[in-house]
Amino acid sequence: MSTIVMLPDQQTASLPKRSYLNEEYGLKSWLLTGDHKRIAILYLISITIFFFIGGFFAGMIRLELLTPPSDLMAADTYNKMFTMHGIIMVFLFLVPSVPATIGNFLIPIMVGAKDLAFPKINLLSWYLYVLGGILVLAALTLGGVDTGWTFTTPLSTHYLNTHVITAGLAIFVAGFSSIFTGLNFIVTIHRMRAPGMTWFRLPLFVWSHYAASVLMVLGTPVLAITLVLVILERVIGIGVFDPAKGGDPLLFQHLFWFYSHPAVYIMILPGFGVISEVISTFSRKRVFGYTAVAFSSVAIAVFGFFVWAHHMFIMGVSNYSALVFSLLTMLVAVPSAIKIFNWSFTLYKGSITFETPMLYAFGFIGLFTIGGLTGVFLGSMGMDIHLTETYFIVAHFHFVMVGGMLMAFLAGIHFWWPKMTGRMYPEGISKLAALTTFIGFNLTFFPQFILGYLGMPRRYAAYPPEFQVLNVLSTAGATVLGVGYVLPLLYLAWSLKYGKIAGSNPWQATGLEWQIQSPPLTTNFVETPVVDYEAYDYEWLANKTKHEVQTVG
Amino acid sequence: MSEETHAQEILDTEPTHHEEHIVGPRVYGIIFGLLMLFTAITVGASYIDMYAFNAVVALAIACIKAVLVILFFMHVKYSSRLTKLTVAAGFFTFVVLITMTMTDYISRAWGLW
Amino acid sequence: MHYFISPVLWQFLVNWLTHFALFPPEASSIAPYADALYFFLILISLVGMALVLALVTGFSILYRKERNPEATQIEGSTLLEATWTIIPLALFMVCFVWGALLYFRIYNPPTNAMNIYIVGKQWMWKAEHPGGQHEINALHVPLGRPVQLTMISQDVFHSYSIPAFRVKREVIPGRYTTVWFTATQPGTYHLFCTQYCGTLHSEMIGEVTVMKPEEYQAWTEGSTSGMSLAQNGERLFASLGCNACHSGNAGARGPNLAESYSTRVQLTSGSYAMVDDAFLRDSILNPTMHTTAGYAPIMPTYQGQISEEGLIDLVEYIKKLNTNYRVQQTLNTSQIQSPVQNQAQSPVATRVQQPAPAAPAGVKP
Amino acid sequence: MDSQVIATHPEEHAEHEHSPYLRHHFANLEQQRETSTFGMWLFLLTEIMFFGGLFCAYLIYRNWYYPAFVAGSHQLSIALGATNTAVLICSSFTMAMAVYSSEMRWRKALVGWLLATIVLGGVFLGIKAVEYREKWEKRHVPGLNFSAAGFTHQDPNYPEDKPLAPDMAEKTQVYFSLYFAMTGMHALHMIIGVSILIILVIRAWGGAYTQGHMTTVENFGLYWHFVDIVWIFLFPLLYLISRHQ
Ligand code: HEA
Ligand code: HEA
Ligand code: HEC
Ligand code: CUA
Ligand SMILES: [Cu+2]
Repeated sequence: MSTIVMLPDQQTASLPKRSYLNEEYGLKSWLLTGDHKRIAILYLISITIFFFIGGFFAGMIRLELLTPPSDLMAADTYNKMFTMHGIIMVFLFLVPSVPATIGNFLIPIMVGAKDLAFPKINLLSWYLYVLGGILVLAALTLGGVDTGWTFTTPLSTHYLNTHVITAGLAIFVAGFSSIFTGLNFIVTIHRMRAPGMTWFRLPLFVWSHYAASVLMVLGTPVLAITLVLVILERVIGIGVFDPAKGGDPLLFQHLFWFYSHPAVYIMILPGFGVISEVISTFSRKRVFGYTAVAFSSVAIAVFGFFVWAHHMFIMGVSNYSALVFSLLTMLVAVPSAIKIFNWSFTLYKGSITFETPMLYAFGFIGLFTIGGLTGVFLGSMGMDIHLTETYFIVAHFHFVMVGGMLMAFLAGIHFWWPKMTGRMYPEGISKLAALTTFIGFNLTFFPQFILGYLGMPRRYAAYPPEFQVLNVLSTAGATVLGVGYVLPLLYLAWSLKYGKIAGSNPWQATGLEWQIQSPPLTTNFVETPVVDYEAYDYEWLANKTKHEVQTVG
Repeated sequence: MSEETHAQEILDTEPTHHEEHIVGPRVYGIIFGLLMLFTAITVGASYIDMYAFNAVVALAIACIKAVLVILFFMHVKYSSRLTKLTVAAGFFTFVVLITMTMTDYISRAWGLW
Repeated sequence: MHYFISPVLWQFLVNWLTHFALFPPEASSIAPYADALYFFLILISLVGMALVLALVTGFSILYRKERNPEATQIEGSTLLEATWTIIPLALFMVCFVWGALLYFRIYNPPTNAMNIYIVGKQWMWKAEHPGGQHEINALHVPLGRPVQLTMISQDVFHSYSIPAFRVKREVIPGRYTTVWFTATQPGTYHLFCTQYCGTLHSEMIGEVTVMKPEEYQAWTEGSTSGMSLAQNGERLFASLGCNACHSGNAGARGPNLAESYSTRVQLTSGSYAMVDDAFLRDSILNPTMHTTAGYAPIMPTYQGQISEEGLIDLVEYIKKLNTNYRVQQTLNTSQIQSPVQNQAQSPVATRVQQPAPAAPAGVKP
Repeated sequence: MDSQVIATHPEEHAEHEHSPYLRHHFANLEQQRETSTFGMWLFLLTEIMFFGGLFCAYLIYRNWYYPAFVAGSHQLSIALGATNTAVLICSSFTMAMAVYSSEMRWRKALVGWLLATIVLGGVFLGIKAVEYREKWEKRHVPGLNFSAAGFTHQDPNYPEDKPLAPDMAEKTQVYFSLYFAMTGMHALHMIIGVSILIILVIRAWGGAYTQGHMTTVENFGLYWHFVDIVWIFLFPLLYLISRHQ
């Protein structure tokens, strides 16, 4: 069966007269909107701002580490730098990155609904995010925080006189924003599916967001209460984590990582969803083993709750307990492997093209595999003793978070940019940007694996001179990487006005979102769609297009 | 409109769809009485020396009370499978938190290091 | 890995990697084990990576649009999927078992290890040798002898890390943690604090010096403070009035502490506890947490009255009550006469009336 | 479906039977109701985990410092605690009845039951305040004015309680930290609940929730019962530790 499709003629296409973008005008129509698409755009703008703020701190970190002594800034300034970098990047950028922007925009459309189940709560969630962001900035301008993003007690509760409480509140508030997003997604996916949209017709993007939402809803409250306890301990000195009063500081670690390990899957699962869509579209093939990919997301979500103590192997947890957690860590790595291989085999007998989203997706596969496999190094308890708290970890999590999720985010932004704005991004320069980030990324973070094995500790403002060569490489890479991230900002902004008109389905993709105009109407669909085909059914699409060409053309 | 009815059909086959069930004052009254009774029992039980079982009994009674509230006051008994699953998922994760943390605290003294 | 390759090749490989600074020196008996696992992990990662790369690039070339304009739809393949579930699972299980073995090796000190105490505080490392040598941000250890570090923090979490030995352990407030190693290469190595502990975290560093046994002997003799830890402890024991109850006499209100170390005592709860360093420390600070069977919980708490160093002295003293510690300690300290040395033959029993020396080192002001 | 075709189609609602409560993005009221109830349940799920962290901490320290927990628990007034439990159960009953009245579309009854719930909630908070004040006077507030002195010698009010050794007495601070954290969080939920109830009463008086659309009352009921359940656990865990000793 042929799946060749004709692209609609781009030159003659014009932007639709009505869309969610021009339904209403004025700042108020944006700030009080209930439309999930507008909220997605609000999120997109705000997380971009915070990404660049976080990126600025990354730049300062790398500049300081150019030379061994702490000469550019004092040690406490450096500590504030990486703390702000970690907090902003994790809580204000990566956690909401794909779900709150792309997910927010697409999940209702993908399930065939007019909006998320609770539009007001969706808006509230954005306001909470902004409030959290403002609190972080307040902590920053008041003088900064230097706890590290992990808030280790008793350091954070008794030994620092920086703005720990403000930062704690910020994360508390931002956490609720993430809870509400997750809650909204779950309800929407359960209750708002269009007729005929059965669970196994859902795009994998929806599945992975479902899994991530479960983690948000069940994990984040534990972080919230932990932060409340930290704040109470700091403000009035109750004795829950304070060893001097009989508390156990390790309990803080347990509670913190009970959230923060699942949080790393909150950060990666939506990215998995993006990759499934992109790979399928550009190889024009159904994702190989749809069910396996869908269920591996769910498996990651469930088992993600059982492995948190692998962050505490050397911290004095019982050795036997460590054993159990290490074993489960190995188990939770398997579903990720399944996904990687399923994506690889999706290419098999496809008809592959290499547009920018696809390049980012390839980058994702390579870098996430490295990051994930080094996660297995860390999960192997004996090895973790040597590697923990060194640059090996820094490299590991940047490979999964930046090489993985950030690449996926960029893939997704490029992929759905035509849908969100109605215009194409410029293909040539965006390919260049993708390549730049890939090269810059490897140059920045690969040397850190070696540094880590050599023993260079993380969170060090000054380091022994023999580590300099690798650090210089890393800083050089970061500069390239920075350029790679500024480029999309520029050309995507440019394309808003000058980009080619995209038409409703520029990629000839099968998802419901591609069957409506771009940018979509405020109500997404003219009438409730009735779904009678599987996800990624390119034959259905080919027939449909033929049909359309006959009747419309 | 045919499309509309089609939609309706599919919605209706959703397994989680259910008829509204109104719980009356009689049931509420009975549950209320039971809850009060169990409160009295749990206070009384705490004055009896049952060695390690005091805590077990207290928690068991609390669980029974909670289940009564959940099933009847919160109508879970008459709710969809989805609601039941949701409640179960919450308690499951809670149990994971407790038990997995306990694996550490219980086994810390094992061995000799 | 060094079991499989010839020793010469192994040496070459290690030297080459060290020379290019891709690889820290292997200076402890654990290091080769850790590196072996590291190489194994790298190996499977390379295999996995190569596989994924081969698949992705191979398919990209074979099935690019120009070559394959028409995609063939495939549902999936249970057999293939099972394969790539089971093979990684099996490999990961190997990583788990291997890692677990290594972990227990690193965190299970041999019984004949010599003990050194480490106290971490913002932002320095204090090492206390049983012979009374004190070091700051440094550690001297003999070559070829198992050394156990018993560590505690005075304030926040720190982490004691010696990359060349491939060992590391968190140093926690309120609880002893231990780690051990046997140094195999003389030399000076980095000592890092690897848990973020506040402003000067990156300056909480030092040097570990591995010395040949003779040099080490000379060093211990040259740098003694004159009083072994146990001697300090003895003075503290007297000045804090411990011997009022722990006199060792039959009618004493507290249990006899001599010979108690490394035994199992029964607690009032009926369970047994091993008397180790942690138990001794805890008994002094939180006596009611595990009351010894047969005794009333009358022992006062010394929480807040003794510094961590003082506690270490006491622990060391009670430990040495096993034997005639004076004989032993002469092996570690030089022959300097200490004031208390000739005061009593039986270490515990007789010194109840001895006037307390003015503010011994370990007591908090 | 190509863009031109879509753009000329205005939004059409004509064929839906239209209820004033139906939000535009739902197909029908049934879907809307189920959706908000499910959302409420998910929110309660997060609440379970929120209190879950506290319960986890409680469990660990109770095992570690059992005597201190016993002594701390004996300082609480069982009469006040039991009364409060009863008050809260009553309020759950009145809340359930309010939902029932809403289902039956009895406006006055709904307002009455809601008011009863508010009163009971207020009584609970009042009693809680009395208890907190007593804690303050006894110097049992960790961090602010805590003193373990009361636990190291015989308390004439509790003749059966043996005094604790000083180190264990200090650990009562952990007990009271958890006591205040747990009951404080619970009280906070009560305060939020009562505030919402006040709004509900005003609206109900105006005739809302008794014309077939009572999801809000129902969902609030779920919240209120959940808060009740938390207390059902807090009561034995905090007040009833080994009263026989
Ligand atoms: C997006 C975020 C993300 C993701 C997805 C992961 C994924 C994983 N992480 Fe990572 N991790 C972090 C973010 C993330 N991590 C962060 C931020 C930290 C540090 C926090 C801090 O301290 O500041 C951290 C720290 C961290 C530690 C603690 C280290 C320490 O502090 O001592 C550990 C230990 O086990 C670990 C393990 C793992 C494992 C096993 C996975 C697995 O899920 C990975 C699974 C994936 C694969 C395994 C790759 C695919 C597999 C194949 C292609 C198969 C190959 C084929 C063969 C082998 C044949 N991580
Ligand atoms: C989403 C998560 C995320 C992202 C995207 C990044 C992105 C980057 N990170 Fe970050 N990182 C973390 C999460 C993340 N990081 C976390 C959680 C920690 C741990 C914190 C802790 O220990 O508490 C950490 C810690 C961390 C460290 C270790 C600090 C230490 O332990 O001492 C380093 C060091 O190299 C580093 C570097 C970088 C670099 C070079 C980038 C680059 O990818 C960023 C590139 C982007 C830009 C450069 C911005 C764009 C350009 C401009 C705005 C123009 C101006 C440019 C310059 C001034 C150069 N990060
Ligand atoms: C008022 C009397 C008293 C004083 C003073 C006292 N102890 Fe004790 N100690 C006891 C009693 C009684 C026990 C047994 C009950 C218990 O474990 O609490 C005990 C138990 C111990 C144990 C555990 C013994 C075992 O092996 O079972 C150690 C160790 C100990 N004491 C050390 C000290 C030290 C060190 C000091 C001084 C700093 C000290 N004690 C002061 C009464 C005392
Ligand atoms: Cu001590 Cu870092
Ligand atoms: Cu983790």
